[in-house]
Amino acid sequence: MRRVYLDHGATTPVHPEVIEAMVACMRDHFGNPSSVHSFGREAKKLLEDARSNVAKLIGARPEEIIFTSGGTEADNLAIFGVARAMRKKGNHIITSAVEHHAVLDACLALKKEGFEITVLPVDEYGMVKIEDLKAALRPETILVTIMHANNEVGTIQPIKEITRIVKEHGAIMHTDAVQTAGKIPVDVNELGVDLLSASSHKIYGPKGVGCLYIRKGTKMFPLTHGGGQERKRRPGTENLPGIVGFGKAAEIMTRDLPEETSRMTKLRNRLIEGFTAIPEVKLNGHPTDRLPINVNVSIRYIEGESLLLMLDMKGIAGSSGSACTSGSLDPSHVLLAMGIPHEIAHGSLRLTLGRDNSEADIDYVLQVVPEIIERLRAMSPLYDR
Amino acid sequence: MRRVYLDHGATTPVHPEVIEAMVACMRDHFGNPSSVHSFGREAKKLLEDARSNVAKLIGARPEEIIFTSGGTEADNLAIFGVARAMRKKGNHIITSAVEHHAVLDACLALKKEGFEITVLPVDEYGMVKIEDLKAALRPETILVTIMHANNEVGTIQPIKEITRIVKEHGAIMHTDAVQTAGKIPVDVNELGVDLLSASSHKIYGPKGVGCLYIRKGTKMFPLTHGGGQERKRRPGTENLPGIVGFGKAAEIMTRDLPEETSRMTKLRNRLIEGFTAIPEVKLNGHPTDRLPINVNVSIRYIEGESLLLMLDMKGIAGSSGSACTSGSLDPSHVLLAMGIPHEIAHGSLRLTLGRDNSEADIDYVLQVVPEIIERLRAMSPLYDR
Amino acid sequence: MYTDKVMDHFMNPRNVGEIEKPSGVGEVGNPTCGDIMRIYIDVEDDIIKDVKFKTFGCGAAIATSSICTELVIGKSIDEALKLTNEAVAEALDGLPPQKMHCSNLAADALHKAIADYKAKQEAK
Amino acid sequence: MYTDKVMDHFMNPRNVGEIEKPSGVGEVGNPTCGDIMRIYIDVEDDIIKDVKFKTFGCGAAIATSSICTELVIGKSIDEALKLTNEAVAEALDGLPPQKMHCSNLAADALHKAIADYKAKQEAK
Ligand SMILES: Cc1ncc(COP(=O)(O)O)c(C=O)c1O
Ligand SMILES: Cc1ncc(COP(=O)(O)O)c(C=O)c1O
Ligand code: FES
Ligand code: FES
Repeated sequence: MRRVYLDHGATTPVHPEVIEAMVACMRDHFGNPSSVHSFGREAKKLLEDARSNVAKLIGARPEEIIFTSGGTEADNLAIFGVARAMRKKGNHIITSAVEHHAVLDACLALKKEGFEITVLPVDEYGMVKIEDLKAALRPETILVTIMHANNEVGTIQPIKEITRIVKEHGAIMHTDAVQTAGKIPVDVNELGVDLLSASSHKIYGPKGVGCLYIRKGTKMFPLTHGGGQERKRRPGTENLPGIVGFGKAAEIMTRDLPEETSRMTKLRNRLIEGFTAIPEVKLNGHPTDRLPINVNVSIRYIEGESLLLMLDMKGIAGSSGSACTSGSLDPSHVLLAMGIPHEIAHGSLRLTLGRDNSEADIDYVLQVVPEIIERLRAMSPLYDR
Repeated sequence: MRRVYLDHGATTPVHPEVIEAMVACMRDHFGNPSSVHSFGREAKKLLEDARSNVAKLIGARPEEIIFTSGGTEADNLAIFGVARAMRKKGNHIITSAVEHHAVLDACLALKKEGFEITVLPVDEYGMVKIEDLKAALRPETILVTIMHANNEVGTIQPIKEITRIVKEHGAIMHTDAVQTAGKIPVDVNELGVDLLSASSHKIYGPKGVGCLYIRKGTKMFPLTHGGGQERKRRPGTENLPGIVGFGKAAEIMTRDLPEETSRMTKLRNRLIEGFTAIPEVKLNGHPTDRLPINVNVSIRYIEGESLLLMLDMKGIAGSSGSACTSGSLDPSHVLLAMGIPHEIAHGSLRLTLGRDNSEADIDYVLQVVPEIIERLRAMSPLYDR
Repeated sequence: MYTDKVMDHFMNPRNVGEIEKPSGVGEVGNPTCGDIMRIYIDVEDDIIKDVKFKTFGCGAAIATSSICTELVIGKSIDEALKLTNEAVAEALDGLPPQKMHCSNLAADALHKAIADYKAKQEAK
Repeated sequence: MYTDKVMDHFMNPRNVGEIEKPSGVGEVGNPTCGDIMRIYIDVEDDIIKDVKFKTFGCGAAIATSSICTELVIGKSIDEALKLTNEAVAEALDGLPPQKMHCSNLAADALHKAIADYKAKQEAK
């Protein structure tokens, strides 16, 4: 059976060159980067080469990159780190209603520690409104954390403009760029942010590694304590094979970005056109300010999981809401925040493109999907007519 | 040049079967374990198989294993997790003076949050005394965290007895088994502990992955927040290749443990005999209750780093104190806690054996080392005679 | 995630549809997730002659709907009333823990349809 | 970690040893790490004719000791007094940041030896 993976927003296949680099690292340079001897020094060199490559991907300097165990830890490190270091200055944090749970839940946990959290609403496209941000800023605001692009609906936020306002106000700006770094141009200086999270497994690197960009001079506490690794901001023996893989992935993404972006955009637009031609199917997210890999549609009268299962039987892998929350029963908090009613949010489908997708994959999907939708609608008590 | 790696206490080479398993995972089963589709389900299966293998290594049930990014995170999760969850019950924590920095520094950080920390002293062999523990326990003691075996001097603590006392007292018992799980028999039920940390890269698995065993019913808070992975105790997309590698390593260690233990013990004893035959060289740590892989000696009149560098020029990789602290200038806190004077602690050498070491390696070391010691002593102003 | 039996009933659901002039109809929404099931029964001499369903819900919801119809066709309404959620889940060789709540949908809707039938009988 | 020049001076240190009847001796302990260096000088007409050292310390300590002796042999004591830690580190093509403190050892011990020589001269 043909297998078409369209869930690159959840995770990506590991690039063969990445696997190769990781194997070489594990086979030939297994030392502990903290060790004095030659095994250690070789490992250290690999670590620093990877750091340079990741820094380059986002226009940062290597010494501003702290490796973490993924996007989730990077988000938590940024938010808890700043909150605990800046507590004396203020206790107010601003975020948005469409953030990933790694950001939202970290903010909620801080609420229990006495911080005040403002969750900015979004418009029907999932976009934060600048006026809302301006109105929310207070003298005691220490941190604003708003994602670069949304993982579910692909909407890209105006981070540059947001950051300008936040910095003028004197607060620290963090952005979760897990869905953008490596997929669209990301430059920390162009954006102006103080902190930026990225993750390896969304860009053909291995799972379990990510990074936090920390602009020089940004005060923050570590989340964990121990050895002095990562400038004491993130202790523990470094995940060297993972970091080497991330570095290689970053190198490949930096190289291929322009070409892949335009290829993805074309495939994406074909999918969007195909889906929205089906009656009562609506695109979610911004029509133009959206990730080149992201398609998200609401298909009325149909429930998401059963749709995914039917697609899966045809070899097509998609998602409904984000993968991390697929264990949960609530419809996507992102779609609800955009004002989409409960049962329509329940019937959303996210297809996210990647390097391995071809025009033929799109043909196949557009051929298979209408039948499936018809079958499920025929079973639906909401589709009485 | 012959290269002899004798720093397995810092990290180990990755076993070829482990690399193979990781490559297969990355190449063929790259899905996100949380995803509904077949790619996700395949990944989920690998994740759970690995969990079973790791559970088996320490006699636990799979659902009691939480994967982390390493031993450091496991230690921090255990200590912060229990402290924050049990704060209402009490604010007293007991640890020992010879713990790894991941434990010691986590405890120190809690001190700043208002917890009281008792640091138990150790005897000349690095052993905690039961009377000291008994005297330190208070009604408000919520957690005792004492390592299973020390990473620097290899001394194995009487965890079973310690745990019995701690449990009778009604406190939670954590042990850092990073240096024992996979190297000597470890069984969570035999030991009786509530929490136990282990790390993959010390047992021929990849760096950047570890686990915390959490006995069913143990109350604790997570360190980070986000998706619902690892029973909400450790969110973030799972480090699948790392976890699969850890699982494979655990499987191999479970299989080879008895044989390797006796082989290591023989090599270790030869090294100890050879070193202690050199004048003014003394074994550190317990003579019998010690890790089969660990040799730690103090070589008077010599400083550790220059010894390591000379060994390195001869292809021999060892360490002086733990690798994580090699960036620091202080002599090992472990040796100091054992009552060894500053300048003797400064001249300590740790050689830690592994699967790749042979009798011939030991021959080579014992041939090369005396010359090096002589050379350095000839340079030393302390060696006037 | 799902057993083969669940997947079979999901991919080839039995008795999907409506009954033109049903003896009773029951519709429930699942309080946990908001999913919806409607069931139609055709009863003759207190024996369930035919059952049809329509479900808006997850894979487990569709599979439990399907097996539920199979389990009660030919049964008396008293027997059908004894059908429990557990029995439905068991007939599918089990459901994942987080999906146990889905099995409520079918039995509840069936019981509601029977109640509807009884109410109509009494009204006669 | 270390430059080739550091490693060369570490592996083949110049002027290790003692001088039988030195014109001056200086010994310092490094306040940062506790390492120790002792330097012997042989001075004739205020010119440093010979220098020997003994060091208990890290690779950087041994290498800086070694290069320091090379830098001052043949120099006048006034010139030798101008030798700075930075100059020593530079002569080794640099030291890693966390090892800069090690370079203090050599210059400090040398200055102490010169002071010892001067004190002895005055005592005569
Ligand atoms: C926007 C966003 N932030 C954070 C994360 C978490 O990253 P990771 O899976 O590396 O923990 C994800 C993906 O799961 C994401 O899409
Ligand atoms: C006793 C002990 N605990 C904790 C750790 C930390 O584990 P990891 O390197 O996986 O973070 C180590 C090793 O560095 C160790 O030896
Ligand atoms: S999740 Fe709603 S019925 Fe299964
Ligand atoms: S660390 Fe002591 S002199 Fe270098």
